[in-house]
Amino acid sequence: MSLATLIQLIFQGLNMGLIYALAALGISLIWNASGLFNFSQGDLLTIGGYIMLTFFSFLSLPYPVAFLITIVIMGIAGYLLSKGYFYPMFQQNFNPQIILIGTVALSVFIRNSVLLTWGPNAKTYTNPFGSKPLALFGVNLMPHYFWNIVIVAVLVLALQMFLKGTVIGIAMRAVAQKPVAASLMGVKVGQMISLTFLLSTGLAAISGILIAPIIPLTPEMGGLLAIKAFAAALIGGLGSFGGALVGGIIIGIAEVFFATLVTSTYKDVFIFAVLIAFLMIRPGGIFRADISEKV
Amino acid sequence: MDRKGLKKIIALIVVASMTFFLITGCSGSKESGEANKGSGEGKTQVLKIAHLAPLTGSAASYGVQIVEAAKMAVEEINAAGGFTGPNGEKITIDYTEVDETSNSAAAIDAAKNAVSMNPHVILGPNRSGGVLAAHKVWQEAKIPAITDATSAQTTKQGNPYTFRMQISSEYWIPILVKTAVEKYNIKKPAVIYGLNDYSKANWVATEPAMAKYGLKPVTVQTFNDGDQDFSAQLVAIKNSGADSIFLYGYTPECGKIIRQRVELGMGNLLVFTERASTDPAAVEIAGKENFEGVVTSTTLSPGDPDPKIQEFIKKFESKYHRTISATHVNHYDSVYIVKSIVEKVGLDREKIREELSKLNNYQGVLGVYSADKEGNLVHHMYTQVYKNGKWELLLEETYPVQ
Amino acid sequence: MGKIFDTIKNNILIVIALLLALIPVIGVPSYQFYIIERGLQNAIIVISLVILLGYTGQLSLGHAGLLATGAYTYGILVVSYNVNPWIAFLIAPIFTALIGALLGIPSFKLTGPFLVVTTIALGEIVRILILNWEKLTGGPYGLTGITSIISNSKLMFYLILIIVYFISVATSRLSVSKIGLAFKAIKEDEVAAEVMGVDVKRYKLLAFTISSFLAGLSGAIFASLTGYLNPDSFTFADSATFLLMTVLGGMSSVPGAILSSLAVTALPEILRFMARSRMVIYSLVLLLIIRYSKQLSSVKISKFFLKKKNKEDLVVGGGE
Amino acid sequence: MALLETIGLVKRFGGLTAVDHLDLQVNEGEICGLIGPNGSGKTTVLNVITGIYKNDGGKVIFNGKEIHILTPHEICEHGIARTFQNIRVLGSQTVYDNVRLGLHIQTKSDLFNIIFNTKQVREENERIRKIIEEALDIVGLRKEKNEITKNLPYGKQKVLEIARAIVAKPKLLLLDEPAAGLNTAETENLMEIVRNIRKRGISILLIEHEMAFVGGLTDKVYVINYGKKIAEGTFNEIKKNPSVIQVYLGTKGDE
Repeated sequence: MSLATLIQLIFQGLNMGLIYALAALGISLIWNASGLFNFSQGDLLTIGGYIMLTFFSFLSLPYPVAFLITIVIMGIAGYLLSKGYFYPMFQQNFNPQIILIGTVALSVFIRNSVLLTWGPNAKTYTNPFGSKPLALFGVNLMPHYFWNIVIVAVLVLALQMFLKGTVIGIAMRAVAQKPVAASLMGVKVGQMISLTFLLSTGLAAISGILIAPIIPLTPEMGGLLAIKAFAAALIGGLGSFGGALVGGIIIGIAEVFFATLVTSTYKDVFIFAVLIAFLMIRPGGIFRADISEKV
Repeated sequence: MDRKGLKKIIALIVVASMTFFLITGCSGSKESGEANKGSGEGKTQVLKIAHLAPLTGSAASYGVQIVEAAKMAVEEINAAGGFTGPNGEKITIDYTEVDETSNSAAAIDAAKNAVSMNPHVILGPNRSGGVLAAHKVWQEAKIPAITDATSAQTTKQGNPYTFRMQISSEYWIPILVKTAVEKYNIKKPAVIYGLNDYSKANWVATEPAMAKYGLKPVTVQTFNDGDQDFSAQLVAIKNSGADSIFLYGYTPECGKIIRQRVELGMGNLLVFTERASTDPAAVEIAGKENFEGVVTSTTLSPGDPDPKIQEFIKKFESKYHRTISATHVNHYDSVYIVKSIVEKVGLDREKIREELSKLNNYQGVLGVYSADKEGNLVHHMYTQVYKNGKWELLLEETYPVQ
Repeated sequence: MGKIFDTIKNNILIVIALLLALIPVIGVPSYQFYIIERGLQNAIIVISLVILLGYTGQLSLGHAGLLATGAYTYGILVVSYNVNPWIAFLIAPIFTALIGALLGIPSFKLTGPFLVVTTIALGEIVRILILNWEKLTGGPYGLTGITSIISNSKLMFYLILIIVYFISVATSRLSVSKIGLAFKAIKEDEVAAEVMGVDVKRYKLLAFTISSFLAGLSGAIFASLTGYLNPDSFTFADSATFLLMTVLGGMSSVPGAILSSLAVTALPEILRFMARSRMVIYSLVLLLIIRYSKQLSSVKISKFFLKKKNKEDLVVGGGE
Repeated sequence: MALLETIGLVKRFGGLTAVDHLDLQVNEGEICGLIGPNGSGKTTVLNVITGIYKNDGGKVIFNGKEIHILTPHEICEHGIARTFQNIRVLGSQTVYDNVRLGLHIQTKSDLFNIIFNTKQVREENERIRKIIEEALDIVGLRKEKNEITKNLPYGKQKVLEIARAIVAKPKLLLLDEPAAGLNTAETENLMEIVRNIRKRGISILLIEHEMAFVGGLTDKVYVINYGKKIAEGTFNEIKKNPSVIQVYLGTKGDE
């Protein structure tokens, strides 16, 4: 393998890896706040992409405006989803496994609603970062590769700062770690969980917006993406933002290298086998997650 | 027994009867269409068509297209007050779409549902898996079914009731290869195909077609439906020194691969692909500029100057505000084929089947149809190239019927 | 009057079985008949999840892979090796049980989403292997020409019904037995179970093995009913549907599992009149059922099926 | 001869040594107490003996056999049963089934017999029913037999856990703060139950902060602090031990 090929593949893997990382980030966020593993994160991301499509492509709003509107709509949707659906189940002490299945059903619902609303055809919109590759020493790189790295890095940093540096963020973390103590301290637990959903769906919106020019939107696209994102979140360490990032990148790169060096047919089998082996050896992931407390 | 216990019993009965009667209950009402079956002259009769299509699930994009095309034909016929049967009776079409959920097991449910409506003809299912899973259902009910873009396997099951609106890949792939060799002078083809029955069958037909010209694929790559990144496969193709790519898959993947090849600096590699890539969605996904020079084999070319086809394209696009794709056109014709047969033999399923199997040089709106031994109906093929944002016809060939 | 109700209540399985046994007699049309057959076939895999999730508390989203293993084992034996269908019908669940036991091993260490994602991964691995092992499985073309265990459709229906009935009775007996109690103890408190002498690993393995056996059995019946197998019938979405059926049935009630399997199998068919929006409505119904599952199961239907002493099992939200 | 013996037992959590070279002995027929201030490592000792934690050094010998290499369920089979500081009953099961769990190792029914509900299973169920009812009589829960456990008051759940432990026919019973959270009457009742259990030939090692309870029951008491043994002897002896008074009784006011 030539050096150029090597660099090319690393960038390709990184590109997909960041997408997995974004979805994994949303999963970790909700996990932290509520101990809920959100199986519908991939589909939330899909719907974010479609809303952007509506405002940017169909209604021809300027990119930044459409971007903002999408995030706001998705954020509100996430907040309402938590307030109206998930939080009441927490409150009534539902078996966590049932709430988890609720997210699976939500994913089926989103997929079919998208199909009904936007139709089955694959949709895409103009890549705002340009659609011509830059050729450097035999390596072809799309401008969005670099932009996505920057945006994801900024997002991760901003999230960290928000959770560690603001009052709301600290309250959220308190809820995540000790819900009972937090509520005794006057933190509104339901409000905080709902806010976390808001953050997470907002994040899904951003991911969807970033992905749409790279991956055409289809109602089903969230499925396979989500499974990789689960793997990324678990390998990185559930609940850890750095872990989501590292896990996503590892999966993206491992996948493309396995497909190149061994076979593309079994690349998903390889990823899943690695995941299982990894969990058996180091159940907490790279950035050890606390797996004993929450279910 | 206290009231609470009574409530429980009621709940039980409700649940038990709900599952029981809701399932059995919906059968009775469907028979009504059949009331007109007797050949009362002068009376209006109803030709029942049930269309099995993947309206939801992963293949939904095809489902919508074929249903639109078939509906358009039905609406045209009914708007003209139906047509006249062999005994002078007026016949209108009752058309129902049945969702087969893009899933083989569900196709059996859907086919059983369709059969329970007692149609004269079934259209679809659209996917080979669905046909293979469900073909016994319409065979047992003795209802002829005209399927669409399925693999050659579907008409090789020895089921005389299955007809296929698709040219065998054993026919069109040699034409595609011939075009590639003779017009584009390719030397080192690479092949990439999706891991589904349909695309796989295309690859199987490709190997011998290439061997005829003494060519052997320099590399063969595969991908899974729903994959998003193809760089591993494309880099392998690049490293193999290929000068061209033969691409078989469903529309979204075809579009993504055609685009990603440009993003990886392989835009100079010629692409020879199939009718899935003629779907406007493929062009949209790939981007017009990345589609330049792509050669496809298809059953309808928007670049065909034939006025009948141009008129149809206009009609379709003004009705559905959507660019036409080759995938749906045959379903438009299939309704007309059925109409023409019923005009001749009336609403007898067995006679309809017989006529379908004898179909010879039927001049459809969009092509000429003849049935072969296995029940394949389409025998006309176009090869086209995407140039300056438009499809240009390269050549037209008709497949001899055995 | 009250006595009659009590009799029904205590013999609910027999009542359901007798009601279902009437179906071939009254001559239900082939379509509805087939849906009921599929519903019963799904009931077997849902009961397998009742044992795994309802009793033992282990969540699997990979059961479609086990269903596929059973279905393909039966299909391949019958089609490629000309094995007698009855013998294939015996081998399929046993082989699936062996594969499924592997699923049990991660459960020693992993819980919650960690285990769930592992089961998804294993289910997907099975599906991709089937898709690509073309010589054996027919790959994307699918496996055609599978002969049914019994060619007479009415007899086939009774065979399925007898199997479902036997499994239901056996599962109910298992539930109140030493093994069932060990399963429930693992679900509620692994440490307490272990300290009281329950070999937790062994019993988890047992739960996965029994569950996989039933999933494989369901798969063999599936292959027998459809006569054709394609990997697209065994996806993650199918695993999710089985799980939803389990939750709707009250998670640990066998009669509940049977009724919910019948209902959820029939639901998309019943909703056919809604055409394109039917899957939206279907998923919306499922969402609502989950949201109100606590109320549903503790107040009404499912509670009915439990003997008094097990009632609390059903309060699906019964704490951790 | 000692029924249970720990020799130089060590358990560490990271840098913290929770149990530090501890030597204990419980003789057959004895009731031993294990006391010490909060966080002194008492429960950790029980967790190591029952195999929930693996020890980092030393030995646990039970009935002449090294049991620290065994898993908890194997240790249970060897004849050690226990209760927990924070009750670990199966809340959503009945009282009856909770006790039945204690009979797990003595129930012989296998899958085949269960599925076909053979005579063997039916006879065994009958036999088990008698044992369970007898155990419920000892702790006075016969009336609540079919109650769902989490609906019982705290005190009854505590004695239920004891009933569950004794049906396992242990040679040694470990009780972790059995009297905590009980009122005076309940404590009196509990002492009576414990004495009854001893009469059945079961030796007992108990952790307790309630000194009247310890004093009224134990033959011998071990006092530990920071995982180290600081005194042993009868209750009356250690009561006078100056180091015990210093580290332990000084904190008595907290109780």
